[in-house]
Amino acid sequence: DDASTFVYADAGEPSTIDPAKANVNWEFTVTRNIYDRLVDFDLDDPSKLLPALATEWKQDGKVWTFKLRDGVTFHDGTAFDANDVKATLDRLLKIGQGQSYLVDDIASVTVVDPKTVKIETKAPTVFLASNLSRIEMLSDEDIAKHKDDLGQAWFNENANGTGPYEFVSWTRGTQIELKRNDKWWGKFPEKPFDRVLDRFVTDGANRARGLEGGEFDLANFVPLDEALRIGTSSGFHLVEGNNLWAWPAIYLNMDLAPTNNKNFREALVKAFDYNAMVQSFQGKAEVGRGPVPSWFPGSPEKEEAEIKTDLDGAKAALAKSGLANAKMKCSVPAGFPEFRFAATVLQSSAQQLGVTVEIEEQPFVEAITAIKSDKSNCFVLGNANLSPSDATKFFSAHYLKGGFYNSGKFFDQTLQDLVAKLPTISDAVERGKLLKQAADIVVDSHYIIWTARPKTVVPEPDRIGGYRIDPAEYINARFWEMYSK
Amino acid sequence: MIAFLLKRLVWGLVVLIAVAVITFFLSRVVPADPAAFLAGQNASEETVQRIRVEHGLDRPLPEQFASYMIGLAKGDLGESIRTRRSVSTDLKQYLPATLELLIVSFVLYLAVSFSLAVLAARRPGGAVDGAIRLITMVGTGIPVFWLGMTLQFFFFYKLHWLPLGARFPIRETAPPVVSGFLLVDSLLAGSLSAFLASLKHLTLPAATIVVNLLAVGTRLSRAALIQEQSRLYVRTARGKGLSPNRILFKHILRNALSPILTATTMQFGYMISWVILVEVIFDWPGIGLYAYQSFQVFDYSPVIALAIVSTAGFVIINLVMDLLYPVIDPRVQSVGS
Amino acid sequence: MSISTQPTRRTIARPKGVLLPLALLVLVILAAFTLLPGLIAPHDPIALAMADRLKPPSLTHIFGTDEGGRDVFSRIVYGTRYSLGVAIAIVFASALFGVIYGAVSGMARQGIDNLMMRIVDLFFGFPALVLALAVAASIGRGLDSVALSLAIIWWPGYARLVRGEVLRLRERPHVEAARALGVSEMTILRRHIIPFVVQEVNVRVTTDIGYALVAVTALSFLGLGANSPTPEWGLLIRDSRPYFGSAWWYLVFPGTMIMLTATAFSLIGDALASRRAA
Amino acid sequence: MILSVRDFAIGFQREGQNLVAVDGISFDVAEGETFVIIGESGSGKSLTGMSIAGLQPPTAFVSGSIRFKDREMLKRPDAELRKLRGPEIGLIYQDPLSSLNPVWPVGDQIAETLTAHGLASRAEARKRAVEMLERVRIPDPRRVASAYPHEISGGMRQRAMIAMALAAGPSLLIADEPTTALDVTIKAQMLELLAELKRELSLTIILITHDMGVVAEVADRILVLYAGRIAEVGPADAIMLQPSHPYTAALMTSAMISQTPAKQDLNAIVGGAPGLGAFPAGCRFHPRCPRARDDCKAIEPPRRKFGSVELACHHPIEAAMPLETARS
Amino acid sequence: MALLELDAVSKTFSQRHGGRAVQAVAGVSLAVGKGETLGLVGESGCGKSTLARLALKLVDVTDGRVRFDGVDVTGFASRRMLPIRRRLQAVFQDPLASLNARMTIAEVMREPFDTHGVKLGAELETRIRELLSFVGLENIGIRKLPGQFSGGQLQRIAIARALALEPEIIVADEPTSALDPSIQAQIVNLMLQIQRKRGISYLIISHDLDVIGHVADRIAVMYLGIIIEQGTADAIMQRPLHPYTQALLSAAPTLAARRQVGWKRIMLTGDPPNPADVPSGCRFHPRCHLARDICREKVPPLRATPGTGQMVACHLAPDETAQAGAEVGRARRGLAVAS
Ligand SMILES: Nc1ncnc2c1ncn2[C@@H]1O[C@H](COP(=O)(O)OP(=O)(O)OP(=O)(O)O)[C@@H](O)[C@H]1O
Ligand SMILES: Nc1ncnc2c1ncn2[C@@H]1O[C@H](COP(=O)(O)OP(=O)(O)OP(=O)(O)O)[C@@H](O)[C@H]1O
Ligand SMILES: [Mg+2]
Ligand SMILES: [Mg+2]
Repeated sequence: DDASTFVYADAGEPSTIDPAKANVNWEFTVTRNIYDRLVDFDLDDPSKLLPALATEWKQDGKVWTFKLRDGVTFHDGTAFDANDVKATLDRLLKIGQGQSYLVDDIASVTVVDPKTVKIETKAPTVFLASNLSRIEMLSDEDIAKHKDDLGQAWFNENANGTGPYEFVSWTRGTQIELKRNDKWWGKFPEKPFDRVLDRFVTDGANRARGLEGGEFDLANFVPLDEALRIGTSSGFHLVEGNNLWAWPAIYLNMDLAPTNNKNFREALVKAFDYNAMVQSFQGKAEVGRGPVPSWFPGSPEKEEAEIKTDLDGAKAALAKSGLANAKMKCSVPAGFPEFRFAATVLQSSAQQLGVTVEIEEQPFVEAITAIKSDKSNCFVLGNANLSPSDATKFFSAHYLKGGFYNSGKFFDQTLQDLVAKLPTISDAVERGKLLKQAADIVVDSHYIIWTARPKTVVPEPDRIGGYRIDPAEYINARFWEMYSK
Repeated sequence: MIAFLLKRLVWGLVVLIAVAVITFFLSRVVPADPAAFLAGQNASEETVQRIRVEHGLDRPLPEQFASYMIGLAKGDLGESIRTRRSVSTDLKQYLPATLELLIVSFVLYLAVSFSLAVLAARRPGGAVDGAIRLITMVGTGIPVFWLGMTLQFFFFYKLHWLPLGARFPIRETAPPVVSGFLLVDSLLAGSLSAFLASLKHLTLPAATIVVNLLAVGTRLSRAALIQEQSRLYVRTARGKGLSPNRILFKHILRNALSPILTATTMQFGYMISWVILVEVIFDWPGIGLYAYQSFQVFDYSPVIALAIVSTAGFVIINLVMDLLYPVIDPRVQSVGS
Repeated sequence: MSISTQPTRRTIARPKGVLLPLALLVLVILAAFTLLPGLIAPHDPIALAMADRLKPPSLTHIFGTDEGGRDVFSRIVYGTRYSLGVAIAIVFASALFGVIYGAVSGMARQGIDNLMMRIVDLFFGFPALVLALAVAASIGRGLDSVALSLAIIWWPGYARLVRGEVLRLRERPHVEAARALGVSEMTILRRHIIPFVVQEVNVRVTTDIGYALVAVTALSFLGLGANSPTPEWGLLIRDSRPYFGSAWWYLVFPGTMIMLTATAFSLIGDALASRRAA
Repeated sequence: MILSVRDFAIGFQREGQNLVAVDGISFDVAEGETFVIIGESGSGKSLTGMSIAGLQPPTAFVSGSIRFKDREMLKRPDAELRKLRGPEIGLIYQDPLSSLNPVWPVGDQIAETLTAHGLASRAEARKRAVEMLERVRIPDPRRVASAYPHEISGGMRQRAMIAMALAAGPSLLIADEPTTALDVTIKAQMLELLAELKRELSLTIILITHDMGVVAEVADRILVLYAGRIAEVGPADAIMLQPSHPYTAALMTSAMISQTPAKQDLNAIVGGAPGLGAFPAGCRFHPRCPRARDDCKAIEPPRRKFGSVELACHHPIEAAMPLETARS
Repeated sequence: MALLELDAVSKTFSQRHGGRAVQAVAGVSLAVGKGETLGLVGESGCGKSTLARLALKLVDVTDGRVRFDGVDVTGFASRRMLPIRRRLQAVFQDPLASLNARMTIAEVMREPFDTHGVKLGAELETRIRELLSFVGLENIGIRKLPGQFSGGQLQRIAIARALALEPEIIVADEPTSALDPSIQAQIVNLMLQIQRKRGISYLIISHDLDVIGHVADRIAVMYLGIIIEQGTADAIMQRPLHPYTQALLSAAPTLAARRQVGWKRIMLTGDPPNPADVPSGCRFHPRCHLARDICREKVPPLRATPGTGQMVACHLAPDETAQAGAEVGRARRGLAVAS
């Protein structure tokens, strides 16, 4: 029974397993495996969409039509149909949390027949199907049964999906247990795991040590040094890949002195020791050239200029800014050594310019509140975008007014307009051009220091296989693809 | 007696209210927004605001305080934003784990520190005493968190003798929850192997807590025993021709109990503090870890609840100790100060 | 008359004989670390040297290097100032406040004394670290707030000690004698009570520095204390945690340093106590 | 002779120096007598008394010989000495409150003397304890037996101490300042009690005190210690009424306040007793002695017989000194 | 007019934790005249020290008045007491404990001058040396700490300090009881010399009848918070009238008594009573061999006996006690006892 149990060391305990509210990685660990989505995408080429609960789809201006798969049932035995899709999307938009931002351009959802659903968007968007690859489908009966609070209480700790794994139990503080769904419509590999234990192991060092000691089969957020060491030790192999998350990007506060000075920001960007960062990732990283990584569909990255440490340029820029001996404060969310290290590098680079950087490590909420309320000049965070191919969602979170991650309060009207226009353009080449324009605006503003863009490395024990890195989501296991050897 | 008990209970209540008031206001001074956490990273400002209203976070502080205190009086410890459950429900879940750890550590501490102190006090200034003194002194200086990590490193990572953390082997099924104490529940379920497994998981966290307590406790107990040894009644006992062992065990020990008890009460306070660190390091699913994780996202209620619960524990321990003094020492009429 | 030089029972040399000089040596070393870190530390504690990342102990880096290639030994040397400095500051501040508070309480009328002691009792009713956590969190992170929060939970111990001593000393014949002489209460407190109290407090202060050090580093470890790249010892341990599997030295040395320091202060406190008892 | 002490010395090591507190004393105690050791504080009275029972401080050096009932006490393992304490030698001290175990009922503490030596079963020992309390004239002994030391008065406590010392039927009672902490009225009761018990149980008593009144009342023979040496030893009457050693004489006269006319200067010894380690050369009393000459400063006076007493003095008082200047 | 006068003073201590209140002193009147020595004797716990502290105004009376040189100082605050304190000094029982262990002898000795604003400047040391040699301590190291001196020396230092401001009266609470007998005599002599040279008054408290009998002009005997007998030293020592005084006198063994064959002391039965639980009627009745019904019921007033001027609080004195008193007095002095 041991071999058929898969133990996953997750970095935290879900606060909810409601797909409409799930926010963080360890919540998705559960929802992604219990529920299915209308479409899937190829992890190796995110622009390529794959059928899932929907077998066909097409866009016609503002209207998208999805044909649904036959014979799919929920874990409780009820059948999946178009009503479920409508109820799910309506509920999601009403709650307005979690991943709802990915589909917030939906105007209405119409059930055409049990196997066909029509979705109308506020404006034409080419990205809808791609973004729906992140939206989990619930059962309309469950929603109806708990309609008082939109099922918020119930879905928080219960689950009934159509997905490869069924929810068994949640032992608070310890683990969530799942079991394999034999009746799943999809295909399991040769020796799939019958039972999955999603353990909550908040301490990164403990995750690493447990993985190495064989207590866990896989772990997320293993500190890089440990991941490389474990992954190259005997009995393990390394799985490498790209993803959007976890590049330490330093956001500079556009409102608070001294970072409100563009020349000053330029000085910081130029002084930054990119090499140190790459070295800290033991060479498994490259230096970014702009907001959109090269492997992202339509990325203009290759055409962008390289960003390099240029101390002379930095000094010149600093001279232009007229801010000698400036002091600034940098907030870092606690628990991410790479982010902290990026700030340390900034500190030591800035020192060469005579600029003092004070680093303050705080819990995430406190750290982001600090910069947003102008108590801090900079903030270190990875990028976040759950959409595998829609850069506009990414831009709006990071660079548009009011975006959650736009912590330094960047604002540029041209960029705002560009981002609004992007989804309406169906020609990929044309979109690429606009994307470059948008990227250039961000680069030129020196709003961000892209410190390094590391590869994601995950040590996988040789006794198991099937793990792949999701480019849009940081280290999450698709349990249905995993198998024991 | 009754009056004394009543007085102590009222005082305990005052302490509890004070801790509730202090932690409430302290926690609200923090410049962080738990609603933003709850809403999620991509939520709109309206959503965040809606959540603030739902949780009463938009109301003025005195009003929040009033409703918190009213809830508290009814035994309602508020709601955890992080777990989206009522704190009381969570506590019911996490408290047994902590209590199990505390009780096991405490019993272990008492047994070992007492034996060591006796051993040391048999020959003050002797080699055994010297060794124990040195060990306890070093023990007091060991940072608990560091010790925990070091023990993990050796006993799990290097030697593979003991588990890394948690309360029970991951792949095995824990016995059904009756008391919440795994040691008890596994026995109730009639499973010796489960009992041993839980004991194994308890070993490192308990050892971590105990080493530090032990150091301080043994020092104090030893000092108490040695001080008692210079009392005149010991001379009398020797004059009666009693053997050193009899003098130590029949005369000195009983007299040294009161100071040892005082030290023990103090130790309990430390233990409650250390338990947070130990739970964090050993992924021990108790209230320490619960509160720490909540604290990380500025989820206030669990933190206040931890303060209240641990203070209540402390108050109760103090009360029990106060009641024990007269039993141990007939000179103490139960008139605590 | 000659006397046999054999004692009736053998007395064995107390360990203090060897340990006390060692403890004093540690103290001297710590003082040197605090006052002249630049002379002792072979490397810059802050500047990154990525080429030397996570190197095990060697002749150039006797305690190895950290994730930024910085010399762990140098970081420990510079960190003395922060860790030990804050611990000392906490204990001194609490002792100072506690002495004043305790003295006032001990000399005051019973009603005021009662009230003042109730407040102290209140502090004893709380589990200390929990309170310190709450305080530190609300006034913001940093060594200064750790210092403040620990001082807040630390002073009541002194207040209680001092008040007890003052009450005890107040009844002592030499105080009664001074009073009969007409010496004013203030002078009695200053001249006939405080010097004896200070003697008690000194012992306590010395031992407490070790405890305070452990407490400061614990809070730093929980992320409430110093900020990177301050080489504060507790923070070093916190930072070392992700690299534990690959860089044991990074964890071992700062922890050992805390242990050594705290033990040294304990030993010296013990010696002071036994000297006072003698 | 029930006890015979020869060349007994006891000392301590302090800062590498050997400090001799009691320096080569010899005396005998006859069966049934009350032998009193007097001397100023620090003269070594308690050390001598305790050493007789084998209770010298563990850090002390000893030499010489102490024979109790023909058994050498000094070089004997503690386990054997323990068998004597209780059944053979009883001890009482001053300050009965702290000399009793505060957390045990008085009766149990008395009974323990018996049970620890295997002389009686628990129940029997308890009964005997009550009997002993009765014997030391405690009214309502049953109640007192179950009382804790702090619950009874000082006089009762000292009686209980005596009961405890005598419970196992020793023949020798060593009493180290048994009355010092007591009020005069209680002191009188205690002396009376001791005298009665001595008669009833045919005890030998070694009494240590510096209270001349007590000495006057009970002593058969007296040993005068000065700075760790014997000044004079002999029958009580000789020593008290016709002291030969200047120190003894001074002690006696300074204690005779009631014989001195009111408001007149008392016959006081000048200066104070030297402390351990500060003993002067020659006769140790010479700096305070009105009769001191040069030889006293240099030569240690040998022990010699002088009438009925033995003394160590170069220039003893020859004739009987009129001790009495009675007020008429 | 008396120098120090206590007029029906009482002191009640309330117990900390609601225990019964202790009336340590219950309506005591005493007066010490100029140049006079009043001796106060009594068993431990009878309230002697409390009385001394009341006289020194170290504690406040619960009831009654304290007068100094005719001035009612009962309600005086410490500031107003200051000039009085210059004339009223104290010596305590344990000389080592009553000197600050961390102050040198020089500091100890200058404290009275500093406290009372006496500026001596360069003369200070000469004055201190003078005082010390007056109490028989020539050439002692005044930079030493009290711990380096013997008990007798320390008591001399304490007396020298009390004399520094040339007081008119010294209240001495058991000034000799902590000392060795040979040293006691030295201190008694010293105190007598001081009185002869300076005409000072003493209130001397002791439980040692010998000492009190020797130094006092008048003696007051205290029992359980009240004065039960009072009179001239001669009268009290030679013809005590109260059974308790008689018991006290006969209980303390003297060298002289060794000679007295056939003499029986008056033994008190029982223990000193608990001040928190005062017996009815005559406070002494439970221990008195003469006690009868009236003693249990009625409190005997302290009244003068005709002739001697002795005051005694006993229903049966002097008629039934005079005879025994005289015998006790004779036995004490070593005179033959009529059998
Ligand atoms: N355990 C000890 N260690 C060192 N010195 C000691 C010890 N016990 C006694 N002494 C010293 O030996 C000397 C004699 O002590 P002892 O107790 O016999 O005196 P004493 O005559 O009984 O005096 P007192 O009347 O004060 O009881 C003293 O100077 C004392 O300081
Ligand atoms: N500060 C106080 N608080 C409470 N009770 C007190 C206090 N001082 C004295 N007493 C009580 O008052 C009574 C008389 O005490 P006091 O010290 O005056 O007696 P004393 O005659 O001097 O005795 P001793 O001979 O032992 O010195 C005792 O019962 C004592 O317990
Ligand atoms: Mg003695
Ligand atoms: Mg007194």
